[in-house]
Amino acid sequence: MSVRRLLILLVAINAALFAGGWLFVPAPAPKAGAGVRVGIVFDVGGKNDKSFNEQAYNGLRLAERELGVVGTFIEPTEGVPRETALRALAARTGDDKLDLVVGVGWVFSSDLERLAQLFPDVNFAGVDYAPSSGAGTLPNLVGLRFREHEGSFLVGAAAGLATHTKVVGFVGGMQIPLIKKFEVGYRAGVAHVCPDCRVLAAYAGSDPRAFSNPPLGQQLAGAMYDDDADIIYHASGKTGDGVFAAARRRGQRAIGVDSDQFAIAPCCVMTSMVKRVDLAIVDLVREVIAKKFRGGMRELGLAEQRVGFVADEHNRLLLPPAVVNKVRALSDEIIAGKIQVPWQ
Amino acid sequence: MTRALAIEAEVTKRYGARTVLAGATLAVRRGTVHALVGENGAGKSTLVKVIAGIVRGDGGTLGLGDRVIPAGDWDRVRARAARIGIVQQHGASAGTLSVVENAVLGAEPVRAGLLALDGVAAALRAQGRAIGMDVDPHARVETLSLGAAQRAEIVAALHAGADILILDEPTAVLAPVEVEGMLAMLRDLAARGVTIVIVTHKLDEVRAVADDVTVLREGRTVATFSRRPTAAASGDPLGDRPEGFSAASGPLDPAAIARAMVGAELPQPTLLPEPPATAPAMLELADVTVGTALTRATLRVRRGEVVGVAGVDGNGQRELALAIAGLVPATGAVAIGGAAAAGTSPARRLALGLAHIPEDRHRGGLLLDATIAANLALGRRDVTGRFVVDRAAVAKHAAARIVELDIRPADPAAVVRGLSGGNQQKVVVGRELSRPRLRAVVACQPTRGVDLGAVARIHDRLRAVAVAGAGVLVISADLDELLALCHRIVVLLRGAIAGEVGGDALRAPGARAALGALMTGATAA
Amino acid sequence: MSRDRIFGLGAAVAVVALTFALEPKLARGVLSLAFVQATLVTAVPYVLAALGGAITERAGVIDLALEAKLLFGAFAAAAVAYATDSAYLGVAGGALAGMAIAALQLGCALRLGADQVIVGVALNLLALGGTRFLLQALFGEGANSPPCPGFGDAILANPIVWIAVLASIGVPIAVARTRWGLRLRAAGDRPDALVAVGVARRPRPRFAAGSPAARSPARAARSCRCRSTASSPTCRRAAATSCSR
Amino acid sequence: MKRELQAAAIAVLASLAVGSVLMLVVGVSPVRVWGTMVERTFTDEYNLGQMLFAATSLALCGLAVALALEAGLFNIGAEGQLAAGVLACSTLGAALPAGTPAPIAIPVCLAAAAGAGGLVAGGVGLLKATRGAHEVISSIMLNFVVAGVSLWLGNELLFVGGATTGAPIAPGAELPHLGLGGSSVNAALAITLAAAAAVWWLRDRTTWGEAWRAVGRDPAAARSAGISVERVQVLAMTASGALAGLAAANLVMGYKHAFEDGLGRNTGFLGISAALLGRSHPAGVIIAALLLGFLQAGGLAVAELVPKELTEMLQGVVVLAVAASVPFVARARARAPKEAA
Repeated sequence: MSVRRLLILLVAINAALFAGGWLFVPAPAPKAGAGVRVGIVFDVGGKNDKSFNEQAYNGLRLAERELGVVGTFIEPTEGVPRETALRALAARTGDDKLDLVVGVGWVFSSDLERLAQLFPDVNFAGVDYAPSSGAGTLPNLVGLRFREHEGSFLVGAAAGLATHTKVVGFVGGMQIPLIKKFEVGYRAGVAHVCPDCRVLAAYAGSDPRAFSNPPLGQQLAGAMYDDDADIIYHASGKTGDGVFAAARRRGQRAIGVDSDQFAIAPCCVMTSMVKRVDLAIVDLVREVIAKKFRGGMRELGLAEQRVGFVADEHNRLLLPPAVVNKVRALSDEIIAGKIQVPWQ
Repeated sequence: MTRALAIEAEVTKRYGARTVLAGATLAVRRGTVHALVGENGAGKSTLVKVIAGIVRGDGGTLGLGDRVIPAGDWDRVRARAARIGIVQQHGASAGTLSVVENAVLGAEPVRAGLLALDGVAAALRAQGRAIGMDVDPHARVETLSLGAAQRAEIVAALHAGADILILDEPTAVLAPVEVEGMLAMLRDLAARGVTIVIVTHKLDEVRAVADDVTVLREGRTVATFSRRPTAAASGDPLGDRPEGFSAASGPLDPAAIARAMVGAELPQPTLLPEPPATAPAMLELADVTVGTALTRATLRVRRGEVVGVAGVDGNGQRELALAIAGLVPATGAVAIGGAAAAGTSPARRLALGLAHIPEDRHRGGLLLDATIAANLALGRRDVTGRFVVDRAAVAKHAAARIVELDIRPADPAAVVRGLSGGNQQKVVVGRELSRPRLRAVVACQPTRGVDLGAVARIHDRLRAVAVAGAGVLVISADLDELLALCHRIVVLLRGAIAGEVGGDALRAPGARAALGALMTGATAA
Repeated sequence: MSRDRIFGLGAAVAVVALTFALEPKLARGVLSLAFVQATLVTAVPYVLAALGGAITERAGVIDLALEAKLLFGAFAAAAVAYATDSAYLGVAGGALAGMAIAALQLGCALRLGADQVIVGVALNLLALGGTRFLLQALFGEGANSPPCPGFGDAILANPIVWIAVLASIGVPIAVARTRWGLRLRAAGDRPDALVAVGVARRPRPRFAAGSPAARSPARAARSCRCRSTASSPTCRRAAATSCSR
Repeated sequence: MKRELQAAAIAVLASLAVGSVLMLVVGVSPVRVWGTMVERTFTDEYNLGQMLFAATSLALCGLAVALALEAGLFNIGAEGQLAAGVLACSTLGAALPAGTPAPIAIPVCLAAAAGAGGLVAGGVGLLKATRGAHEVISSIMLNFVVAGVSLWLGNELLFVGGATTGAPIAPGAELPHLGLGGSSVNAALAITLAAAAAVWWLRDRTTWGEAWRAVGRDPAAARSAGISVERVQVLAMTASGALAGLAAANLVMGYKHAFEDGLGRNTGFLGISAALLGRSHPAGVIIAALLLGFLQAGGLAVAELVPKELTEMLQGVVVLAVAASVPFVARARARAPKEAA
């Protein structure tokens, strides 16, 4: 085939495709609803990561359903400056203008600070936000931080109370301060109820893929179970699937994270440390609707009922009522300030 | 009806804009040895490749037996079916395969799903022994010297049992004794009815073995010669020429053949006067040892002297050259222009005034995908300048070398891969022998696979640098070349210097025999 | 060479010994049956992918697209197993997907003459987004397929482990001792040698290199299923992201 | 030139067609998506700036890969060299006294970035030259090592305030932004263009470049002509790593102004595409980097219309289309005169 003929053919194909799209794909109807507009930028895990991104997405859906807001979102690819995605949402004008832009993940922290200064009339929020050193609080930026260590303390206590071997495990995803917080809280919880218990800890890696490596999770957890651990808590995103698989294989117990993960392995998930990103986002939307949005850090923990542990009819067989009661008591003590949970 | 002509070809072939074969004709009688001669770039290799189906012709016809096929429809599968065997100039063996694996490729004997090679290996060994070419069937080809690899291919081609056997420069890398053995074997095969086409440059071989000769020049057949000059009158098939076959013809006269090849008389080489014994040593080796391939080589080349290294290929010549150039780890002392060079880098040795023409221009001699100019300036900081390339100087250098050696095409921007072997070799020689302040030259097989005209040019350059004051060491498997160039000839045998022939003895009638004896280890001189 | 090998081996042994000395628990773990099993299961994808790569390497094709074959293979294995409810059909699907990528690769590299390295890199890029795109299009989710049947946890009952074992014995034999292997090696080393003996009809060396190579990436494709089935009890983790770079 | 234009036209049209098919599959009108993509990238200063910003890092990594490729080395470790550059540049930048003037701070930080990348790659070259270790394997393994060291140092020393970000660099070390709607594109773009020019000059006009290409084409011939193959390998890898490390200037000095774990992740790998797309020529690499940058920035601009996977796929499609169209055009043109005859 000659070059000219190929070029003509390609032009024709493109023309046909364009025309086909033009003729047969209906233009998307503009989203109705005069309500508040909310945009979310997810972390690289994407909105279906079964972890906090998904929780945030559920929050957006909830707000759409219950509060009539109009939601939009971007899932940036790895390597793309995430700031561009946030900025794309923040810079919308006219009918598209957003009232609240949320960045999900600690990675957005410095980008949010910069954009909040650039777009003073847009409200911003960061999930797992960590302020850059020297950055003050901004009137239009809310930093959501969860006291995961408190929830981790409770599941640690549950593990310490329920262990038969006096050895329990922790599998983290990427080794970063945020995840370290889970481990520290968990260790404290175990030690509080069982001073002579041992805690084995391991991390899945040093980059974000550590949150999506089930085979490695299974290996790490398997090694811990072989070392006499009988309960393992994970804070490792999808890598946790491997932890559950190891638990199932050996008939041991595991503890889920972020959302109630009982359904993934009903045999083995004793409880889960839940982090209600969804509710936190709905709270923020409410504030925006009520025009009560105020910048600053929000520390959300047990007292605010935004972290906690799961004890319901599903996991009753795995989590004895006696343990539940003791853990609830500890929860009250933390809320009352009688126990200080360390986090680093 | 079986026609007397085994091959009757008339072929046109172009590569891009370049016409390699412009209706070249070839008529080969059945059961004869037919020599195809011509300078490099005349189209000999291309013509036999078209006949063997390796290269597709652009036009013309191939008459094979009683079939006439358009040259564009012929391919290797059909040629194989027609029992045409070919041994190519640079070999077609896969280096990582063993000799026997290469030999069976395409017709592998299989037992229970696995290759059954033992029988073929034994047969190859026997075949080799029968014609005086020992081959190790299980050796990996890349571990063999060029000569050994070529021997293996010839043996394999014979083993395959071809009716028409085409040999492209088969003797270029063989030792004299092997050449004799092979030529005898070719005659023997022809007597048994095998038709043989041999591409060569060497006119004494032509005279020794060929029944008929076809001379190509610039893609055309310019002359044919026959051992039987009266054949035309007695209905010789050569008389039955295709259209446009307008070549001269005559009996086998080497001088006439040479004239036809180059289109002019070749100048007679003049031997250089021997330098005085007091002339300083330009290249000195003492007890140079390279693994087990070269042991305690001691050698001295004086200013203005040309010393030859003879020997059957694979007896340590390659290692000797590499050790002098610093390209293999070696023990012992090397001095270049009086300065000790043992243990120094190749660059340092070149800086001391060494020039090295490597054995194989395709393996370490040239950047095949770079231009003539770039190859001529490769590593030549004296031409390019130290850091920023002086492009005017590079162009000037290239132009000078192109004229000096008659490199064709005379285009500095031409890519070397497209050049004929002889012109490629001229590029290597041009780069190496134009180094400034030359003290010592190591030329390893400087004219292997190169046509007569180019040989003359290259020899002239080697003599010129000797006259200019360098000591020249020529390593060659071609005894004629050494006899034409050298003041002394040393012989390498199994990695050691077995002896030396020089002075009057070298010009005496028995020199050739004496060297031959040294090369095979029959006597120690 | 041999001295280097001894040195390398010695260094490796020293590192391992030092590690064990510092962490005795580790030694205990390594000597356990569970560790051997885990090693075997972890090794399977590497073994299969490496064998596939080795075959193409011998055929003179640099297979940088192994990653793409693994990714698409994993996707296809999960999707087919899910759709047909058969782990065995999933395996077949994975292998076919690998072959499809190989065909695309060959089409570009051999028929169109594109650079093998570029094609490999491009296919890997394509696979990264493509598998997620397909997951999104078919299952409405960008990371995981729904749970699908697998081979269970018992290593010795896992056919893929056996395939890996057999392949690691069979492939070297096939390369060294069969007609196919001989031609494969010849193609990789000296394509014109195949033309010269008439195995390849056309004097176009790359085609000669292509013909055996065309079959071999399929073998690489086999590795797709390992990630999905061997290393985890179900194909659920045939996640597009399961491969490390 | 005509040949390149034809190949580019074929590649672009083929990629357009494949992309359009994918868009129809997800039920969006191709005209709308392409239109939006072009419009939002080229009419919005900010998006244009972000495209240039992305292209800056990609071009530097692409130049790094291309330079090594000239010497016959496949530097697949630009990713790790960049990470090393980020680490060195940001730690040194943060260690500088806050009042360090720009004429001192900027060169120091640039040198740190280039030096760290060069050191990592130089090690790969040294291993290759002295031990014969294959550069692809050692450089890809060093990617892991650098990522591990970087995170470990982050956890131990650098991260502040429970985040994965380090202390800010001295203000003097910050590269000025180029405006463009407040986008991140900064003076590193100029550095990149200068680097491309330098690479071009080095490879086409100096004896180093000649030696590198000689080694890349045939190490045996180069060695026999007196070129030290080992030295070339070490030097070429070091220079390549230095270029990849320089990308840290764009990311740290021009954008984040602090150490951040994972900054520029994947850029090194996409840099390989840029080098291959650009056919190893500095100008080609710049164009390829702009194209990839456009796909990234444009992909985000249409994120609400099509899933991100689609734009990810498009990068692979474009590379594949260019790879296939170049030889197609070459062959078609070689055939053409014969058909006419």
